[in-house]
Amino acid sequence: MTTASPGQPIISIRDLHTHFPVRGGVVKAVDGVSFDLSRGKTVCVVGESGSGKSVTARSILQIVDPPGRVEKGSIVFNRTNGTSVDLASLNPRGREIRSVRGAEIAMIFQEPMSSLSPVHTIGNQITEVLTLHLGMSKKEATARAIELLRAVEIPNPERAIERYTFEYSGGMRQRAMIAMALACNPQVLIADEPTTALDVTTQAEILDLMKRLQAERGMAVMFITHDMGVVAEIADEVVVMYQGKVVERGPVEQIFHAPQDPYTQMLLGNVLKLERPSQIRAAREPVSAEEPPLLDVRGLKMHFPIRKGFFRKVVDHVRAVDDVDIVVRAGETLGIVGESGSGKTTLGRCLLRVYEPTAGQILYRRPDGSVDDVASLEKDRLRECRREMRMIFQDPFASLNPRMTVGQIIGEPLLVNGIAEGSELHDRVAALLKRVGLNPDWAERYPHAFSGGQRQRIGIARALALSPRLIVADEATSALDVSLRAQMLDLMLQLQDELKLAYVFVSHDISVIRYICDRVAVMYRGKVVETGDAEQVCNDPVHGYTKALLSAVPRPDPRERRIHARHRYVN
Amino acid sequence: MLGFIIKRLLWMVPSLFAVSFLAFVLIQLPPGDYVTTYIATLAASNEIVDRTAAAELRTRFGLDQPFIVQYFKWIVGIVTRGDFGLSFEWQQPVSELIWERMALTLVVTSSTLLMTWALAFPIGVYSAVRQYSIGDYFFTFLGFLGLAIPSFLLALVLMYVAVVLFGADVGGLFSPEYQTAPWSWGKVQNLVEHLWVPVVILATNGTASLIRIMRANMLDELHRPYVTTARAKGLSEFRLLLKYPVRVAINPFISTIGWLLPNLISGALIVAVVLSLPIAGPLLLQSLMSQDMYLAGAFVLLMCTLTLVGTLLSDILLALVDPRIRFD
Amino acid sequence: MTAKTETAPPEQPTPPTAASRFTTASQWQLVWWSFRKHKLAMLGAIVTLMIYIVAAVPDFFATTDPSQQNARAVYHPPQPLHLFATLPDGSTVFSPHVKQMVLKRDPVTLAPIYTEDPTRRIDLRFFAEGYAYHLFGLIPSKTHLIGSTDPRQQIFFLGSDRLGRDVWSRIVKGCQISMSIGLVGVAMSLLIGILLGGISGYYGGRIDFVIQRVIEFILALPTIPIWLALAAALPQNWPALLHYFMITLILSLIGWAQLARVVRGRFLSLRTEDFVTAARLDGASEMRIIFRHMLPSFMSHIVASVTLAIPAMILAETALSFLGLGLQPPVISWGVLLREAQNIRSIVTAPWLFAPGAAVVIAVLALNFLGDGLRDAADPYNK
Amino acid sequence: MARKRNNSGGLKLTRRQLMAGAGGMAATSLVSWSALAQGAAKEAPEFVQAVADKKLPPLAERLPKIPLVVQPVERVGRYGGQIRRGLRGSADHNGILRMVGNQGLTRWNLEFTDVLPGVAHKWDVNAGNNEFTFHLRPGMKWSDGHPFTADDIVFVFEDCLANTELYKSPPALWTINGKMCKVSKVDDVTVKFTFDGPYGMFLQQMATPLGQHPTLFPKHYCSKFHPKYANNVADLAKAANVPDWGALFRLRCGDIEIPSRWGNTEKPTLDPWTIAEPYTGGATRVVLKRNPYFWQVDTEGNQLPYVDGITFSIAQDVESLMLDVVSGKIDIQERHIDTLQNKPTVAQSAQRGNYRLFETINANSQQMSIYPNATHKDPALRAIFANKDFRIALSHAINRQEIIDIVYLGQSEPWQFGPRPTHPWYHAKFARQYTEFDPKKSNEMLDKLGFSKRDGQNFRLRPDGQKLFFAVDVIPTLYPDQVDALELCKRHWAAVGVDMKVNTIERALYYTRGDNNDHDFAVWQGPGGLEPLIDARDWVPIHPQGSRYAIPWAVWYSSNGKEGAEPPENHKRRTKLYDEARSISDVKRQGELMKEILDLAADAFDAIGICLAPNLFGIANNRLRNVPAKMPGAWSWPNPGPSMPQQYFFTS
Repeated sequence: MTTASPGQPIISIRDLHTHFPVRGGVVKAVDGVSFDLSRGKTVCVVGESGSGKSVTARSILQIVDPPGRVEKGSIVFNRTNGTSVDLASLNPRGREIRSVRGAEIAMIFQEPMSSLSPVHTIGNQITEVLTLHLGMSKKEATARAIELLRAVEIPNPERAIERYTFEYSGGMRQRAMIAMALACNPQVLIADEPTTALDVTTQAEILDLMKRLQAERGMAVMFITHDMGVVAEIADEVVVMYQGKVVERGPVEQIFHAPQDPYTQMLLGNVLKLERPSQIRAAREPVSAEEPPLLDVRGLKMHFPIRKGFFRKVVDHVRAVDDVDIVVRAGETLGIVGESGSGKTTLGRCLLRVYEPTAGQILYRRPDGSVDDVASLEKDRLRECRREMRMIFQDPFASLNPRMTVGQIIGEPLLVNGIAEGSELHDRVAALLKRVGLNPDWAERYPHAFSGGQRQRIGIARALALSPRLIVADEATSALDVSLRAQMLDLMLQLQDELKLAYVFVSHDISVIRYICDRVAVMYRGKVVETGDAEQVCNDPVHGYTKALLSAVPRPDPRERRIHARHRYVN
Repeated sequence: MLGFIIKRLLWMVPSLFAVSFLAFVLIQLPPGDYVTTYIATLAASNEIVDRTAAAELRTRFGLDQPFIVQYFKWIVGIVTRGDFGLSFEWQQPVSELIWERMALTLVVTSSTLLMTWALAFPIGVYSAVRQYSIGDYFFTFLGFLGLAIPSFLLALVLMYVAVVLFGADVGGLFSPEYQTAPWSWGKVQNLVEHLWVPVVILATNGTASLIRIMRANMLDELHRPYVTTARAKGLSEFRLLLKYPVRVAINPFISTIGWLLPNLISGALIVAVVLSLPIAGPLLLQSLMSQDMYLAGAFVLLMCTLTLVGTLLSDILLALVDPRIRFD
Repeated sequence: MTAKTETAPPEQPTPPTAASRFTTASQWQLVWWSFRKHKLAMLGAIVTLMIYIVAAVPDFFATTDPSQQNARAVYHPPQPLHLFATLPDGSTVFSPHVKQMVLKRDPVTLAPIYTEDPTRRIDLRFFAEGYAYHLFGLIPSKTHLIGSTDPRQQIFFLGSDRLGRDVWSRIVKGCQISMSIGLVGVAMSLLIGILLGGISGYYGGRIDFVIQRVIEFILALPTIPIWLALAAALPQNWPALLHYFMITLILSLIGWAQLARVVRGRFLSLRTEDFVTAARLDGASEMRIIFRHMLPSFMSHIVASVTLAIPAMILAETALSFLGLGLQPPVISWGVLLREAQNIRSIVTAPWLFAPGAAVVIAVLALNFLGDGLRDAADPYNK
Repeated sequence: MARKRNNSGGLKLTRRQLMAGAGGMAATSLVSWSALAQGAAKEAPEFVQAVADKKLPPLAERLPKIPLVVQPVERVGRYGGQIRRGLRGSADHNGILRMVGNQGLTRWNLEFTDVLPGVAHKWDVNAGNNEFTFHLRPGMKWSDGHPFTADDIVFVFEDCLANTELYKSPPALWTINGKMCKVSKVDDVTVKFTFDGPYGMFLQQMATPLGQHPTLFPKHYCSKFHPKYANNVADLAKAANVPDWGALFRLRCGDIEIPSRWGNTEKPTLDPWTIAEPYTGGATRVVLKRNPYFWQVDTEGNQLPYVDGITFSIAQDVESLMLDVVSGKIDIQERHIDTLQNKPTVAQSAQRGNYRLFETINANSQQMSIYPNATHKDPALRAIFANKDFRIALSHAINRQEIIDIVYLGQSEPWQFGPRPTHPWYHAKFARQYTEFDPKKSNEMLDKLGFSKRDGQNFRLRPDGQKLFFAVDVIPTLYPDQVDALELCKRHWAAVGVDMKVNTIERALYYTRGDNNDHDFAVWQGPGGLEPLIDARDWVPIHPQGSRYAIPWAVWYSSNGKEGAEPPENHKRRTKLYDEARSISDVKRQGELMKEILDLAADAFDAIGICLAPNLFGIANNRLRNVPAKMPGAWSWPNPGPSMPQQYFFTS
């Protein structure tokens, strides 16, 4: 579509500084960043949270949230017609930058739900751009909007434009966002983690779509992500950021196969580490299948009633967990994998009877060999069982009471179960902190003084406090950056070795499952569609859904681009 | 949606019965009855009601009957004949008395409402957008000040200042020559001239709290991702604010419109008493004070009905403006 | 599942910006630190504190017995406090005093006319001896913050009312009732609100349904007629203290239903928080979960909404008093004082009688600023 | 007010002039009409035009043959202008009554000492003092031009007051010995009232507001709502949305003291002005316009009233009325604003508001009567309160001068009870005894009474060990000055070791407590200063609501000994003397009886007084003339009505 001189970058960022003045100092979110975007090419900006990649993207359009502002540097935008403008020098509220936004440079965001207005129809939000920049009449704009929705493969676009954001599914919302961004045929598309909030299969579809549209329109794409797999899948060039600075940039091939910077190397190392089963696990004796199961779940159902009307009558049920059988043996790790809404988290919580299961048995073998059905236990007996079955939560922030010290949090189970108090409690808490790799002196601190990874360690220490036999880990590493993820998993494996723990590991992340689990159960719409040895399920899945799931996961290797050729599961 | 509305309407029937009974009990609670207060009122100007006359009044008003009989008669009258009874004090049908005052009540309260909104929305938005600016501090301070001054105090002082220093004609809503004149341009103008004092006083308080709410709502919405999205589209700041965050921040207000309905009657009560406004509030107050049972009962019942209808109306309105609720 | 954005940099022993005390700072310390940055709120806090000190020991701040009438000082205008006196030799010394004023009555209009007597002044001193009172109702004392050196000489910083009672002393005394009525009223609505809201929110289900309907019903009742009816229905021969308590209860009727809704909402959302689930899995009892884990989480919000509810109570008391239904003289509250000033007579002849209005405005402003600041600082973790 | 009357007395009313101080007397006389008729009778300009247009009959046809000739207070006035006056938010119908509704068969003179001809131009009374024959003015007309005759009066009594559907029992004023008077028509202009027994005060009662029934209901109009004359009353009631014909009748024709009297523009009256904009629940003002058939003329033959009309603005709050007054938006007002405390404010604004102050002579005797309940339910307290020495001790403990200086702006004198000093029946002992401030004496007496022991707070203890304590009921919203005065009393009594609580209560409760005899002490204004025989509650225990020192005794009296408690000899004797004085009309004899009553009352010392009720004030616009500089203020003399507002006029 465009025929500009190929040599000249469309956007050229030089020595960009974006600062956030805060009380008592300045946060240099972007600290001297330089790179170029070229027509028809995809540049992936990669980095962990807080690296400044998102602020860089927003700096281009001058839409950094206050009090942030572009302090220094230039962002030269070279148009196809030969004119250039330094976007960094424009007034952020001025007419000039506004005529660039949405028309020549468009942007899409991470959370399509919250990034779209909840009270306007999708059509309204798309036509708005058209009338604003292209001066179209309402009618023309509507026709064009339908066309756009069709282009992003939204079925029945005539009706879809009348719908509201919340009526769309996650993937559809992101498509609508893309349609909105493409409305004025922009020359540059900035995508800020557009697939992070999506399931892998949906992510694959969106990546496909973007790739196709880019090819059709010859846009320059700046793609921000923390996922090295996605980078490998789509990038032409990669910019690696760390603490506001570009640590390395280059063609994708070079970054993945000949990284220069130690940070890039570390990042890739961590990613690649998770591509294989854990070393620790590999060194272990396999758990015998003959051993009596620690946990034997039979026919477990968890149905949530859907109530409607004034009298809250139950009209239907959400079958979150629907007739699930799983077995966990002492010392082994069972992975439960699935996409959002598959019921895996509900299943994990049912095991400890956080929810009251609708039907089924959860047979738990006590150390003395007796078997209790957790699903129907009396209060006191349940309490005893819960001492042996513990839980680690996904969100390291929400799962720790911010109003209690770390010592109190870890000591709580010991205290309320009458196991220890006073100085004994203090000593045991110190020991637990040490065990999870934290300084025992930190017991007096509050959770807000700790980083995410440290908090997750505190969560583990709390789970360990009662010397459990089984731990249900619900997405225990999803909230962590990739560099921390492997550390955390290694810690858990170490503890498993030392304490003969069994884990039920709930995750959506195949690489994490592969890394830590002995066996895997794949869940889809409340049912377990496939169970088996981790190696077997991850490498040679049987069920169609598992195949689709696995093939949609992008591999962190630009030489193995495969999403396009992925397996598609149609139920 | 229709089923929902019908169900809510049906639910209102027992509620109204309960409320009407409660209203009746409340009005009967204070010691004495209408005749006692009537005697006491006249005694204030050394006027004397004969003892037998008092007894006769009680019989005539049915005050010598048991409470439950009085209630029963009243409610049967309402249900079967739409008859709310006779005001003891005025010997006029209650409904007539209430309706007489409704038109001006609506004028005062709705212009107050309009003024409140017209002031509070822009200021609230401004305060939020320019958080911690001089203007924000100024309006915040002004807002709190408006909340802090008892309205009756403001009314009295403002009235005195207007009358004595500016020679304004404040008591009431019309100049004498327009009191009973038919509606004309002159009369409307005259009304507007009189209206500003009560409206300013009444709006002061409401505006102050509304600014605070609007500001808080806006601050919640201003940093939402969808605002950034809109900004990335190239919308001007003004259009952007108006179309997105303001639109969402306004929803909580729409849900309070229903709550304003009963306020139409009782909202301006205290100020109306001070300023001698011929609206419903003072009549309500007077009927409660003099235990003019049927009049007070009708007022309370009317207000409860308005509350219930208003709540329903709010829910419907909210569903209309907020698709998230409509499709829930 | 989504990857949440993480604010803290990875794996550092402590966040680099945090001072070491930050790491062991409890919720209240964090609230305090965040609150401290609010200049207006700090001012509000200081003024509120001062007002409550005055409310605690009003007699110490009063210059005259607030019920003491004085035939020779009816509608006495305010006497400004002079801190320095000029000696005959022209030098100036520190000597707090006020100018004495003499009353004459206009024979026709009956209006009191005060003329300053330049030759006579009333010397003042700090911690002067004055009328006897009981500190906190227990400790007998005669000491007052400031007073005339000659106890027989009355001084009127803010003038006097129609009976020659000192307005300043009455404001100070009224402070006690008005400020405590807010506090007690809010405490009562808090009690009911937390109890019912808590039960409703924590247990949910049928109890929740019933309580919700009750709350809706109460919110549907129009406030003013109910106030009026209840206030008028109070047996008037009750002792003043009981009467005061009942008025407070009536005022708290406004607050509790709203508060119960807030508490319920908080409980509902907290019930599903991970850390509450964790506590349950730890084996903590229901009571412990509520009081150790859930309640502290919204205590600061409650404190903030309570602070914002007190001024509403104070204003409600004045409104009720205006309608003649609140407290009655000889009880002294700001509402009672304002009701006495609430006439053209005062505006024309004794505008200083509106000083209690200023006291109300100051107290309400201070509490609002304080509450606003507290609300902003209430959740130090969600920044 | 009427009680049992059973004595007969003389016929002729010859009271002396009681109030020498009252200014500009409006002497009205029966000047021969023929003398005036010769001069061209003058009427308001609006009527001149109407007559010319044949819309109105000529003046001579509108006036009765013998009109009432009014002597203006200052001078003959001119026509024109609208009087502006204020009403309070509600239940203020009597505010209109006082201004315009005083057209009884008889009327008061300005001094409140004698009755003068009103609607009746003369009357005869028989020797038995129970037959009263009134001669109406021939040719007199209602405000719609319909003749006013004896039939109208007969209609009022036979069809209205005697109708049990309309009046459960006839008003007490018209009954003697439980029987209503018989009213018969002698001829068109003569009507005779016959009572079951002698009625010495009848002519005076006819001049009070409650005595105006005979002129209230025009037969030709009100019979339209009476089932005896109209058979469609049920339909009319339904159409008017009222339950029965009784309610309809009251709605259309009103009654003496109900708002609807002023709510019907169609109802004909005999008043100087008639309703143009009615007094209803929704009204913001009431407007009255000149009655073209008004039956009074001035000394030059000009038909009254001078002023075109009256506009009553309705203020919801007394303060906005005050504001109207001080800003000059009111032409004449005393009602609601006349408290002494308001006087400085009103006086100071006189120039700005362009008005002057006039004085109203307080008809009350005592500004604040403190009634100890001598019939208290608790025997111990009853014994204490009934002890005269205890009451004397309390009286001596009060520093009356201080109360007068602070609360009453120095405008009064220490006082107990009885007719005011200007009244011929003034009783020095009853009025002045025990008023000296003498705490020493008080202490001695209390010690002697057995209250010598004191508690930790220096309060006296009763012999049974309880604190000497009582509560005094007072209505703060009605008489705020009394709360202030009581606060001072509290301090004075505390100084002699007596503890008292100022029990501020709501007015309805005050009445309820009184009816149940629940009060320890109560305070009220002491009436009867100018009409000691009409309102004698403070010296004779006859008023079951007002004689608060012994309500059961008053109930005993009013129920003829069936209910209540029998009073002691002293009190019984007083009621007997009172009954006698009421039945006769010989003023001299009345005075003798009264002296005996007051001697006994002074001896008993039932209640404690503070000070003589001070004179009050009103304002009149400087342009409004013929307003007396001084007039009585009472309900029996419903000021300013008897000063004849119809002869007020505006200077140009």
